[in-house]
Amino acid sequence: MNIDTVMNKYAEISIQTEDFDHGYEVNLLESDNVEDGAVVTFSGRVRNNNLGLKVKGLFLEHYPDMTEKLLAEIIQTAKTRWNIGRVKVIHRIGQLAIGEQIVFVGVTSKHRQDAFAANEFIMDFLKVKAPFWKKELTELGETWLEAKNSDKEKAQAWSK
Amino acid sequence: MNIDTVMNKYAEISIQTEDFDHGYEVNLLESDNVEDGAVVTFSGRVRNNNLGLKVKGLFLEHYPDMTEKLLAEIIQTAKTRWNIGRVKVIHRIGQLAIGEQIVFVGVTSKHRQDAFAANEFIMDFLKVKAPFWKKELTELGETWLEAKNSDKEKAQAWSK
Amino acid sequence: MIKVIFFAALREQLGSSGTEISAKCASTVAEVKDALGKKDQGWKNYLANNSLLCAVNHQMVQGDFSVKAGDEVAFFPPVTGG
Amino acid sequence: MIKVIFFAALREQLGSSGTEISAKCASTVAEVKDALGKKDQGWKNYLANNSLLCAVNHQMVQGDFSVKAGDEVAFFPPVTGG
Repeated sequence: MNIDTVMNKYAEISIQTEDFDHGYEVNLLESDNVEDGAVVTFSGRVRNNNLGLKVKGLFLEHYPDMTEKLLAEIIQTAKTRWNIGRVKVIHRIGQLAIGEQIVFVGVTSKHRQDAFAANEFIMDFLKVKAPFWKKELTELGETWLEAKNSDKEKAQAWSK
Repeated sequence: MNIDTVMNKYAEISIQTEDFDHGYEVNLLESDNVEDGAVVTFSGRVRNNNLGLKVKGLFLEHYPDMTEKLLAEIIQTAKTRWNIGRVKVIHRIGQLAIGEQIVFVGVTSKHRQDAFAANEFIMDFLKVKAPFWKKELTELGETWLEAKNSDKEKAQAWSK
Repeated sequence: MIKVIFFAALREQLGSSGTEISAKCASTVAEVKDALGKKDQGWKNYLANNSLLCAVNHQMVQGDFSVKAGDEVAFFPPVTGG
Repeated sequence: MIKVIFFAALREQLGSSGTEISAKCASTVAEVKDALGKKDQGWKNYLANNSLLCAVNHQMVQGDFSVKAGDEVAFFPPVTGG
């Protein structure tokens, strides 16, 4: 399962089982784009522990079609709030081992403050809005992760 | 002139004439580091215009030894404020053409908020504290850039 | 017919990734849940979980949202991506 | 001797990347500036720029900071890196 939804030149969303190449994605964001001096990226990987439990791996499930729609809405909102250029969001699904990359968000802008804020905004809303679910494989067996209150609070803080 | 100051495994500063490889730097930050799930990077490049003037290139000068000292202090301050893992700062000097990379800041952390905040903090203080100077080559000739009030205000905002 | 789908922990609890119900059985999302619960006491218990979310045709909705034939109704736990 | 160095626009204005002055001529950063200005009216004017910054032995200091033989005193405009 590999769904590539190219929205347009300035915002691309990709939900994929395959790994991604961080440097390649940054080059793409920068290529043919000398207006934007700043690029901020976030990438998240599978940690080796969670809440004190040793983690062996993750399984990621999502709701096809709805995921892309939700992420596109989040990016559009970010574009109305900040003066940003290109945006790329990659989220992996399926079985992932410790240390593997899960998510990438890249944002370009003329001024760094916009790219920092928009990137964190996109991540904060991806966390609480985009229909992905993580099942953790720990030393005690498989568990679906619970949504965190701290994530909900971070997203809510943007509307203050 | 190529000065590599390896502080330790968890914070490295490099002032260099050579270009750098964004993907390689992210891999280094992540290698042998499965504790930190989050990596935030900032990279800045030479824009094709500034204050409405067409820019042809930049010349970057710095104060050797003092630069590394100042950057190390900024990173140490960030480490006392946020729970972050590894930090890498690269700043180029010498002659740079449009689109070339100038600066890279990469920060890892367990939780994304720390990496976002620390990265922006490091950039904001690098801008106002680290002894680098930019000379811009525009259609109207060469000009040393003036420090911006907006940068001073961004740095000051962190002490509020 | 109304297409009903389940994700993640709920999918595993129900032992089903989805089903269909007649549009005659339900006119709102809450009624879809009721109709599904009538089939099976286990389903009824799992669907009673207050934290469950619902989307109709890929849009997040509340329990009083109207549904009609041809709709895709999804139930799932709070999301945990990123 | 005290080593004095200049950077960026100031270096170009003075036409010099640095010089040395006797530690007998100055006991503070402000006196270093005065001593340099005595050599040349042009230098005096450029060094009078209030926005200039000063570092002694790689540490930012104010004009009343004491200097001694062997110190490295740097004058430069506000920084513009990043």
